[in-house]
Amino acid sequence: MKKYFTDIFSGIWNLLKGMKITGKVLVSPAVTECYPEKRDELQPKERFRAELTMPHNENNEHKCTACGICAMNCPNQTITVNKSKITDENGKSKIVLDQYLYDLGSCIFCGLCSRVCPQGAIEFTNNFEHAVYTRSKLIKQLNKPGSKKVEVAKPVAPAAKPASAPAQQEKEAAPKQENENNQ
Amino acid sequence: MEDIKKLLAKVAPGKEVAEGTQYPTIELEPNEVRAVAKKLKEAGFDYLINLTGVDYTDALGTVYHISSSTNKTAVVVLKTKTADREEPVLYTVSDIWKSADLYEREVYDFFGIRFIDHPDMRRIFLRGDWKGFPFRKDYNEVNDTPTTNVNIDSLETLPSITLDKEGKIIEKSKQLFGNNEYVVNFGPQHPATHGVLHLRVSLDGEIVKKVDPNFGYIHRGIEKMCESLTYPQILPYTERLDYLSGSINRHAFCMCVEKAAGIEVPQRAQYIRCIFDELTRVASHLLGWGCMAMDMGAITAFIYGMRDREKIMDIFEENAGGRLMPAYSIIGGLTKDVVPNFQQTVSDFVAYMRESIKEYHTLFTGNPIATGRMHNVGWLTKETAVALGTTGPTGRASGWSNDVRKLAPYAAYDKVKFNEVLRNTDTCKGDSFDRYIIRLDEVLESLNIIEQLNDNLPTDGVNVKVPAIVKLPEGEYYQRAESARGDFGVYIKSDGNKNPYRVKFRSPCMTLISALDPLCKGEKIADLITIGASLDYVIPCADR
Amino acid sequence: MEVKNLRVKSMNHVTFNDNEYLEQYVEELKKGGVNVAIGCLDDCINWGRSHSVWPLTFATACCGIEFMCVGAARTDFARFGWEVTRNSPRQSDVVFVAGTIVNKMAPVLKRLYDQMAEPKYVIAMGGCAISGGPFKNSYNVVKGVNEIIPVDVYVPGCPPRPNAVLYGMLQMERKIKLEGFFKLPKKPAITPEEKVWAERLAKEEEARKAAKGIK
Amino acid sequence: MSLELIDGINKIHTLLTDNIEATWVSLIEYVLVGLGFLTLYALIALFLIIFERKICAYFQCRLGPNRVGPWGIFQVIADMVKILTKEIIPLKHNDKLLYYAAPFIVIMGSLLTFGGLQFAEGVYGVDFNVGVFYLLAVSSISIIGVMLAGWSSNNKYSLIGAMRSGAQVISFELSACLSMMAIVILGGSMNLSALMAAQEDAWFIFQSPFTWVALVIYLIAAHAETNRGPFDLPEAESELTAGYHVEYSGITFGFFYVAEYCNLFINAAIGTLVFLGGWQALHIPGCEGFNAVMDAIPSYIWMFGKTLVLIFLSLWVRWTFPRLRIDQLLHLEWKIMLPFSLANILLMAIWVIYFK
Repeated sequence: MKKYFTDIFSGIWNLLKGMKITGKVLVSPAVTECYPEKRDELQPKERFRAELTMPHNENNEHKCTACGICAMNCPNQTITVNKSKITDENGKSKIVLDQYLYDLGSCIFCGLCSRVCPQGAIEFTNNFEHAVYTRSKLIKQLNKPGSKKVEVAKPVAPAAKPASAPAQQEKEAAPKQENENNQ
Repeated sequence: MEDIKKLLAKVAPGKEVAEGTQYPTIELEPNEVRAVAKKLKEAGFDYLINLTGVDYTDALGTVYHISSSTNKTAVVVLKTKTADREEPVLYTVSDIWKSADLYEREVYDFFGIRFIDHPDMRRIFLRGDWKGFPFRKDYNEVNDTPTTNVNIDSLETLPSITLDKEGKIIEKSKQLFGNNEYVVNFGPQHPATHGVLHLRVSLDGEIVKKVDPNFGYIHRGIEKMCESLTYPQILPYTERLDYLSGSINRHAFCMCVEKAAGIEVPQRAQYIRCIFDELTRVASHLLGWGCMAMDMGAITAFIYGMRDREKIMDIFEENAGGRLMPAYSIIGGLTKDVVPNFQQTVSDFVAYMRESIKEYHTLFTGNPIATGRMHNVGWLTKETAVALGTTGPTGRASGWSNDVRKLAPYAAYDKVKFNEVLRNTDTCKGDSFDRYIIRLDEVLESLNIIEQLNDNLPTDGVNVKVPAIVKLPEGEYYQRAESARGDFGVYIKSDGNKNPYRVKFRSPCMTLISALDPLCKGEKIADLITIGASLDYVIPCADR
Repeated sequence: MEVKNLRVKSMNHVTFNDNEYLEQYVEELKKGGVNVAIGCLDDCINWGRSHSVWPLTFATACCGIEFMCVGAARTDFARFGWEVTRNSPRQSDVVFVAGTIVNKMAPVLKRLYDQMAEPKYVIAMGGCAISGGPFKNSYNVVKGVNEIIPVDVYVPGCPPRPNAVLYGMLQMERKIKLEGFFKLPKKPAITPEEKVWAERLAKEEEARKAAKGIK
Repeated sequence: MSLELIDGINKIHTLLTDNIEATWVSLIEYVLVGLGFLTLYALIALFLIIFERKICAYFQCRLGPNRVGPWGIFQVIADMVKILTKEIIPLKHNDKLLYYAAPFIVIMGSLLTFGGLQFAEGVYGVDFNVGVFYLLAVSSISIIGVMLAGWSSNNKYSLIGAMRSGAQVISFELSACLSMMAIVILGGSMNLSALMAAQEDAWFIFQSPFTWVALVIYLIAAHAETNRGPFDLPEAESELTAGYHVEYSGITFGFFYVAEYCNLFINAAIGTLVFLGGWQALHIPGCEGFNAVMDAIPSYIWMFGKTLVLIFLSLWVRWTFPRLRIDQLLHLEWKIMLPFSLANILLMAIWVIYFK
């Protein structure tokens, strides 16, 4: 009998203690961030990965050599690199980037592509507002129209050469591995 | 190691223990497996960690990883092969280790190996009308997206095979429910199933008579996909298994590859990885706590849990660049070093979280309605827990000490002092309340670990150079890690290529779900929800 | 209603993506003329509908956790009037397809969608729902929910952060505001880009099948 | 203002009786009063919906609706427009008549109760001599609607929900009645106006300590009758998805939704009328100045203010506690609240005999 009453009263007491917690929150300010209202202040942190981009300099030039390592490393074929062989005025043939297609709709933001890029040509930015009505709009061409690969200026060339050497090796390795994948 | 080898020589006389493997391994003929398994069980090896099916191209086979609840660090591996590929059969061990029940169904689903005397040889993940067995190397069937729902008959008829006296296979079948049972579907889309689990529940008024979990509504075939990916490419998929302990899974896979390839990871990276693991665990337990409260109708508690979880998400976002999927560990270390104010943020968070936990206890733990609903509900004894292989907080709530961080320390866990949170085995019944309270205790313990690691962060680098294409030497590798839900395991079988030959993830959640039926029998519908929440399973982890 | 008259509190019209689609959508609706009175009534009804969209609690995988975050205190979707998450499809207006849809789940999702009462909307949240995402090479995954049910808004991300989902919700709001109550709009004809997309998908599929054959 | 309102009503009455035949006058007046009640009913529901959403958001450290209109006050209007234009899905294989009748029965039950309330001094629909009895009787009509809804939907979830609802409402009805009976003993009448008059000097809670016990029991029982958390077993979102109204869509669901909120108001209003002095101002015997100040506040503000406090209390409970299990619920009623209220009646009777 005594237990019956003590149970009831301790129960009520504990319930009231719980209500005190919610009551305290009621009078303290909300933690809600008002997204569209304070849109400018609510940018994600700098490292946040929300979109792959290819930075262009002021001359509309990018660093991509169309080697295709990024496309090869992507776990689910989010990146398509369309390239073509052209012969420049000196008679040298070289590979240039036609289209760098990136499918935002299937990207998993693992960061592998930007990590393996030997040129540092692509990077993730934190603009997250991408919702659209048509799925095809999610396929983005990252190289701007009319853009071309940045020419390495002569004075920097000695420094740049060792850096580009492994890239070239990997470039040769790239088609080989693609063949492997197809088999 | 020597003791175990001696033991193996005793239980399997005449069998040679393979040299140079991670764990003592013996290969057996199919008809020897049961005898050896029984003897091992008698010798104390009562916990079947993992059962993996493998396609050896000439035949199909299974690999058993077995451990013990008493001799916790011991692991033995048994292997067996079927006679052929056309009519592959093996003997079941599901009566020896209860947890083999689901594993064997999984092997049947993936490889088509049928287990003699297994009571329930339904497909577990794929639809009953699925053509072919996808994990076989020669699988090339095309299955279109179906337009009709799963046929109820295929869910309720349990086929099984047995051998007659002459050794011929006899096919049998049994009905799951009787004709007059009141069967209610919970799920696949139901607010309390934590994802897309389909429970078929037989009711007697409010009382649950039988629960039959039906998996596979989120089976994505990750393991099969891994066979065509390189090791760095597999990493993002490990995070998407159990997304609530994503960092831990990724860490486990990285460790497995690093161990196999002989890559030494710098101390700083190890420490930071551990901090991230523990933060992930805290986040996961907070969500688990919130979801449990929400399933019991206290939405406010859920929102408080999420509110504090956001702080962890902020730390992840700031350092790793992702919220739910931080993608921080890579083979050989971390993607980037932490931001300069990392230590400050983390210690602030630890202090804040300690206060919050007190608040949670007042709000929910002390609430007589909540405790009344959790006490004496869903008893899980230690023996059942071991037999079912319900590791992690669920097992520890029943008094089974199974913390991988303690028994096989990895990364920086041997450098910190912490207690394995266990419920007192004498007074403890292993009910829903124990499973609930142990999570909050674990959060506090995790905060201790974080604090210690955070204060002693070494200053060497965060990654080492690894070759552009990672190739593992031929062999089999297994790595255990303590995820938020229990013993997470990575099994890699490599044939020396840049792609693994077979990858298997030991999911802690699948065994948790298998505990639903024994726990819920005789309880009420509302208890089914509470027990499910207290087990805190994540379906995509079970389905993979 | 004209697309440029669409007002969303504290957001500028031009900051939104994919306004071309809405313009095309309005063109489609305007065919055959619009009655002024009906137009006004439409605007009223759409105002109500766009601010009271009750989501179905539907989550299959990781995106479901971020969807919970959207409902939680930090980014509180109750502010938009989306808070009443109903568990019964009959009472909900929008289904967030949050997570991977596999072959076994596909008919279930279809049935859920059929059980919802008109007007009903679908938001594909995250890579898996949009295109199969990480798992698009898997044997068991549906490559985009638009193979099963019509999708209104795609919110990319893996998983999208809560604010990205709010942005998707605002996009949904804008689309609802353009609808005609008395004249249910057809989906706009396939755009050239859509064709390119379909071709690419077919090509990929072929390549995959060919690769399988060789193996 | 209430007196002016009555004045105005009297003027309309004289205007009508001067021009039209008496039977027609009463008919027109019935219709007008009915319409007035319906409008008030709808307005209260709308207000309560937004009130709850805001309050619940603040309990959860959120902001709640704030984008539709200033502070989100037009949110409910948007909801109303939406739900009115939403499709009503016809079901196959169910009992059509009962299925469509159920929401109406639920809303009728709560409207009938609504008509028996007093909103301010002299503002009420009817004044029965058994007012309290009437309120208790008609408020349990809605349970029939709930049961019919659960049965006729041909859905297992809704059937379980309806059965739970039946068990719950019928048992808690008992405590609610018994706790009010204690007040009837104290007030000496079942007529609401008489009860009001008895509370002019001091509200019932200040007249006897046992009224407090009765009040607590009544609040719990009334809360349970509204099927709201922690007593929302019939709906039990995480168990039965939406319980008895799982198959309803559009405005048929809207009826259940509105009735839920109005029942919240009705229960709080009954509690106010019976325990907290209804529209009577707070009077302290002997303090003339204080009493005069209190009297200056209009009676309807007293009424609605006190009701709102009770509603707030109910929301506070709802947004703090987890849901009870069916056995806990029945334990609470039959083993705790029923003995307490029976004892309370006895003690109250003794109190009335010796101290009054």
